[in-house]
Amino acid sequence: MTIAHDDVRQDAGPSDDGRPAAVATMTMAAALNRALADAIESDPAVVVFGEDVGALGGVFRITDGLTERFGEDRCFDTPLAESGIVGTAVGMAMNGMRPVVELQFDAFALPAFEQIVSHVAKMGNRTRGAVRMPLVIRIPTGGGIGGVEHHCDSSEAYYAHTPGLTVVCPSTPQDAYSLLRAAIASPDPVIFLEPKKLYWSTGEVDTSIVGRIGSARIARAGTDVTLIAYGSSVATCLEAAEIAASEGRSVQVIDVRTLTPFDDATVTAAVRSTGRAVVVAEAPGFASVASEIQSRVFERCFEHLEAPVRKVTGFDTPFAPPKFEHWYLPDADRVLDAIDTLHWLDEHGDEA
Amino acid sequence: MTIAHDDVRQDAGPSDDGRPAAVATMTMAAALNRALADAIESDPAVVVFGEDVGALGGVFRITDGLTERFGEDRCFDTPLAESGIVGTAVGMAMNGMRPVVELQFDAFALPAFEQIVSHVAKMGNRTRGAVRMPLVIRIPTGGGIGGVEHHCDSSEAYYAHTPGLTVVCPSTPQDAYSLLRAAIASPDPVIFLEPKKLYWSTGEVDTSIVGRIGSARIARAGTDVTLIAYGSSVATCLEAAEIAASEGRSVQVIDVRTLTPFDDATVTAAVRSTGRAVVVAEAPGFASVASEIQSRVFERCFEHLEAPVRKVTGFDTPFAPPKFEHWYLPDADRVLDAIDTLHWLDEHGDEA
Amino acid sequence: MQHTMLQPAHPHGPDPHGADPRDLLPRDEPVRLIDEAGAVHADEGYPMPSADLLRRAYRGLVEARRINDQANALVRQGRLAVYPSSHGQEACQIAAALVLGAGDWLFPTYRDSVAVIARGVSPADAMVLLKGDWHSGYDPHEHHVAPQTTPLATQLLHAVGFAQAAKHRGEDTVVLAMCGDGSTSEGDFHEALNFAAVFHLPVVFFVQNNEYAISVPLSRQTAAPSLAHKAIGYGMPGRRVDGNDVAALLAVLGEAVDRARAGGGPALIEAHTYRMQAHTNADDDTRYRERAEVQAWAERDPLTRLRTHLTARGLLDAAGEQELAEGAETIATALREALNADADLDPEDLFRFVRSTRSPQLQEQWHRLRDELERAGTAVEGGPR
Amino acid sequence: MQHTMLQPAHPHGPDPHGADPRDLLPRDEPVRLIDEAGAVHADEGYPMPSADLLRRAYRGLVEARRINDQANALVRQGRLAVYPSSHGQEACQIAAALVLGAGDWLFPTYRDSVAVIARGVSPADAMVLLKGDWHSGYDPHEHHVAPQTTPLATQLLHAVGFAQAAKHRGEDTVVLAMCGDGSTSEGDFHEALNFAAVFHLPVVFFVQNNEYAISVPLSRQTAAPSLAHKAIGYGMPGRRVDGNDVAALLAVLGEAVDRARAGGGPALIEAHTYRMQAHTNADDDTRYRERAEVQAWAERDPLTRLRTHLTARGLLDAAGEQELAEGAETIATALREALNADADLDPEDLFRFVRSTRSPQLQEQWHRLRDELERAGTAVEGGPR
Ligand SMILES: Cc1ncc(C[n+]2csc(CCOP(=O)(O)OP(=O)(O)O)c2C)c(N)n1
Ligand SMILES: Cc1ncc(C[n+]2csc(CCOP(=O)(O)OP(=O)(O)O)c2C)c(N)n1
Ligand SMILES: [Mg+2]
Ligand SMILES: [Mg+2]
Repeated sequence: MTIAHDDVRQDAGPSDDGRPAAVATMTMAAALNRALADAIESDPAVVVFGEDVGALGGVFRITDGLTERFGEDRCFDTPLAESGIVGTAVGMAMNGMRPVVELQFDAFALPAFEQIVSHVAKMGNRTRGAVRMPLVIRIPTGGGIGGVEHHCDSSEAYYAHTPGLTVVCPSTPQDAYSLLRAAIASPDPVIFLEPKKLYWSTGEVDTSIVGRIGSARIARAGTDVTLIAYGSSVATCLEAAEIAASEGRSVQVIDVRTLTPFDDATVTAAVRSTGRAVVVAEAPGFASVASEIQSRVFERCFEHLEAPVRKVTGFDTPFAPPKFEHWYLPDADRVLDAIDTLHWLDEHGDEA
Repeated sequence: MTIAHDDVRQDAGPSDDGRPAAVATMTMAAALNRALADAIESDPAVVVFGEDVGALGGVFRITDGLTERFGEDRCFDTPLAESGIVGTAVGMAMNGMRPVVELQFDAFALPAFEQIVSHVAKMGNRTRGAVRMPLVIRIPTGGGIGGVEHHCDSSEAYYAHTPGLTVVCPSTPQDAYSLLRAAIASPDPVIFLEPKKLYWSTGEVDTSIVGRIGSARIARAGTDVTLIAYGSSVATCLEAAEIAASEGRSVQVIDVRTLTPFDDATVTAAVRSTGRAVVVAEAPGFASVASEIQSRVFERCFEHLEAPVRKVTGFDTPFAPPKFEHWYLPDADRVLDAIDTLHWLDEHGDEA
Repeated sequence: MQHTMLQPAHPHGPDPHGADPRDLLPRDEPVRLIDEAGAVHADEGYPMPSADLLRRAYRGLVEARRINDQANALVRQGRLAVYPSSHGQEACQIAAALVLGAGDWLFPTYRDSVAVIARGVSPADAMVLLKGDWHSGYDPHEHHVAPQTTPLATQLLHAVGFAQAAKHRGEDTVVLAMCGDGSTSEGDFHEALNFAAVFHLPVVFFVQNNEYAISVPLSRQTAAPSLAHKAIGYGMPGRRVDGNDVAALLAVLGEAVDRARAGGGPALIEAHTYRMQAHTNADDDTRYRERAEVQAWAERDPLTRLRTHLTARGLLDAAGEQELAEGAETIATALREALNADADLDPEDLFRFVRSTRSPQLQEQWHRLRDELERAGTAVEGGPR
Repeated sequence: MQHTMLQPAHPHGPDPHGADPRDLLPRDEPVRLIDEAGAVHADEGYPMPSADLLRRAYRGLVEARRINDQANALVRQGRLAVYPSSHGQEACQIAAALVLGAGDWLFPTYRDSVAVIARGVSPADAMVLLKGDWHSGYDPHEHHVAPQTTPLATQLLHAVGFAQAAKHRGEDTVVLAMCGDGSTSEGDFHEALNFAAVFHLPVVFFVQNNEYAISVPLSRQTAAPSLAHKAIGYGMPGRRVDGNDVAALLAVLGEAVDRARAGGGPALIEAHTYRMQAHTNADDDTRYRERAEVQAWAERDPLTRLRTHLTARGLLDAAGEQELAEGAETIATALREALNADADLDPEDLFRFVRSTRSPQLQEQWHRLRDELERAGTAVEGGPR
């Protein structure tokens, strides 16, 4: 696993096998659970709440054991009302707490949309910084788990378009841990999108690494074309890169990690170095984060581009029913098809 | 006023002065009011409701006189609850009505966001077309009227990103009339965004013209550069074009009119003809409709572009307080500045 | 003047007029007509439903239980993606379906598949959502059943709007809208009841209080004396009923439906019942409730109670039982067979229904998918996967 | 067992325990301590506030009225963009401010500028929003007053969360959250009251029922016997009070605050009052209400009533009146002068507060604006426009 240069490792001392004591292999779900526990432990202002986060430990078990370990005071169930969850989190943040709330699925975050857009995002600006909103809204996001309607949407565009919100979407257990810790520590409100499909993926996690919001990660080096993705699509891109490599094409993969603020520096430098780019994301493409990345890359790399920047996204349709999911979701083949359109020249310099 | 070739004029017979009988000069507000009245009159399934749309005639008087003229049955006030307004409209649409609801400002549409995204947009697809959603959600949009917080937002990106919704935003009284009639007649749900700033602008309206959803309009012919805009920004672009003309630059202006479905054909042809483009919109730029248009134009016109496509949008900040509005809103100068960056060549073919 | 000052200046909905608002409050005890031992529990306000209706209800309960069991089995066999069972709540499901006339409408949730089926939708069509073949498998207009809704409480508003349209046209449709105890905490619950009351619409709100919202117990949803106590805040009557007593449910829901049809406006009915199984197969209810609690409710099973009652009254015998069981088995077999067959899925369906006319963008996207599938040598028609 | 069946299985909030839930209902008549003629209207449940408190309240009313008048004048002069006046509702405004202790918090709406000022915010700072210089003009932590909120009912949830944090830390803060009659129809109203009751929090919900939501009369908001009847649906007490009787308001709100501080949980108080002027200066109230109705309420003016009462009791004389009027005039003058001065506005403020650290994107956008202003020769510091 590549760890971005600019994440800060806090020295936890080496363990017997030479690895830092804080390193262990775990699932993304476990990494998130660990991040919540560590945050609760290290800051008395942190409280975790939402629907079913207590005794049940969350429908995805991300809050498993927190109530048992830290008590109802620090992790508790609320009435079933998402605007209520986010609205009370706003009030708690006004009064010195750092609420971390869970909304069960993208579609079930929507009842809280007014609170998020009109207050979570704006309170700091409204009060000239006198009242900051150090709160985190965790939302399991995306498809790939065969879920029925309303359980597989990708709604990052709604949040990324809203000024004042930080939007984070990790793709590795390490980033899940480090960025959730960073999100909870942030004085600004963070929409923390957890790709459901990756909950059970595993990787090494060094809990001494503190994530830095706003920095993309080079997930794979490459020289011919740059793939830009986040969340579950990073794995799709890595798979495509692997196949492409076997066909002699060197594919670079950027994991955006933080959607807003966006890391233009890393992305622009990457695309300038290869001259070709494809943006990959699950969400419908129209007016999406993928469109934003595409247009940014176009504008900033125009002189360096050998071909139009392409994007591979979900269709502009409601998310597919379970049995249609494989047709809907971008996969490595679709990414490779897009790469193939990027005006490749043959050995004579003619377009292939 | 330019009327797009593909709007259909229904013959209303000429009047004394040779103009069709149905033509009159009126404000956009009056045109909208007229469209509502004509729709109520011509289709017993049409009902208008919302907050203050009855006796008051709406906070912008768009529903003025409708209750008096057609009775409480056809135009009525509801309790103060936006999710309730949209949610009941969904039920009415399921049961043979064509509800036209008013939500008072963009920010006050947000409580209805779940109903809009999870039901209005999806019901037709969910039921394999068995239950269509012939409803219209009217929202006065945008700034430029010195309104306080929550009264000047532009939220088209939220709707345009949502598959299943049609999003319309007129810039002339004629289109306000024709497109609102078309929206009400549409079997699909339409988010109808009315630029508040243009409510009192005037123009000729021919009520025999039936609008066509999904078609852009060439608002001004030009050969050097294409400006692409909708709603209040069309006027800004026309103003910039006028100034540019006086400086010898021929500027084409496209009024997008329908954000989704998007009229790629008109926009692509336009930009290919000039080789340069700027997209203009009031909303914050990140992951916006302007970004979408920018990326579409980039991708479809790549080989024809002399310079990167630029966009001029609102900042990625909450909408400005009234006294800051003039700094926030895109104006003709800002559009002209953007045009100036488009790699113009001097008479020697060097970049100017 | 004094009057205007002390009371809201404007006439309120027709209902509480003059009458004592306290009549809108539920009784202290839920209505019950058959006790847990199957004996008659007479009630002045609510007559016992006819023997015929009780027999029809019993058939419904037997079929309902069998459908719940079959669906659970289909989940285990991987033929259904998920199933939110109404095991234990079958009396509510069947009563909801039986109290409505043919022209009336039902607005169900994900948990109400049995009520949907009892209204006439075929079990296989009702399961399309849970099988994953599409988001909904029936034409709502055919059986007057709205699509089963997942976003909690949102369907209550659809029910209200539906009733409003019917009233607008002078039709006498009654709408029965279902939700769970947890859903009463959502803003849409509040807005729906309020709109229905203000516009005096024929909507019966039927809350199946099964004590849990996934893992969250009722005590985390409300501090009110009961959920039915919310009704007075909207100016409609609130009633509580034993949710495992189908006779009481038929009586109380039936009265609310009659009242609504007669122009009496909406009502809120809370049924006290219990979800005997986990929230869905994906849930683990041992994490949040004691087995003893579940066991105690098993002893109040709605089927057993009605069976005892009917048998005692001589309205049911072993032969009758046998016949009902066979009928239920036929339904289960048909469901099993339907779900064992793979549907012929067409990828183009992804684009067909999004809008009534396909946009150029959607057409372009479909063509890209079609080309992709052709390149991959997949039959475009799809087929089982 | 029987018990579990008939009542929710889980203990409800501590409040209705054992007690008769009907105690949560409001009385038929709103509480009143001074009648419209200024005479004492004794009430067993609520003692008359002390003479000293009534005198403080009267000073508040005089200042409140003067501030409302001044703000209206400033709108006409173009110094304020808009002003939602609380003329006629001043008793509610002043009582809300007076019942709170220094450590308590107020969560006001756009209409509650006078309450905000009565809590200590300077009139000029309170008007920053309405003048258009920024979205809010005071530091909430300085005077324990949340920003005045426009999206209806949303602030009620903030108030609840605020109280929850205080309770979490064992502080005895009480939170008073204000809203209008129309706002009670919003989903957030429901969710806020429910959260407060379930978590048993020290929040007093104070509804100023002024009969209208812009143009929409109360009869379109609810069919309930009163708005206070909603309280029982959450398991908290609901109370009605004469909203033009500051003595009754002080007594009823004061009791709710004391009860909340003592751990008694939340309460819902409905004050019956009237908005004497249009919704804002942008509104035309002749479109939706009769002048006679407005006139009738003018006769119940909260100032006049208290003045009559205090004068009759010898607690106020002409000299005292004169002194109060002069004090109010000083405040009005200061407000006028503050608003006549143009604020020094800095365009960079648009970017300063969006995030605690400016993002590269925001910095880039600011630089573009700065360059633009420099090119245009405008001083970057801005200045009045
Ligand atoms: C708006 C929304 N939030 C959250 C969910 C996730 N969810 C599905 S069922 C459920 C519990 C519902 O409880 P209740 O209303 O009591 O119904 P029951 O499942 O007990 O029948 C939750 C939280 C949802 N479907 N919709
Ligand atoms: C969510 C939301 N919807 C609509 C509006 C527009 N609006 C502003 S004030 C108002 C009426 C509010 O009435 P009420 O709650 O009775 O308060 P009052 O103005 O009478 O004090 C409306 C509809 C809003 N501010 N917020
Ligand atoms: Mg339940
Ligand atoms: Mg009001």
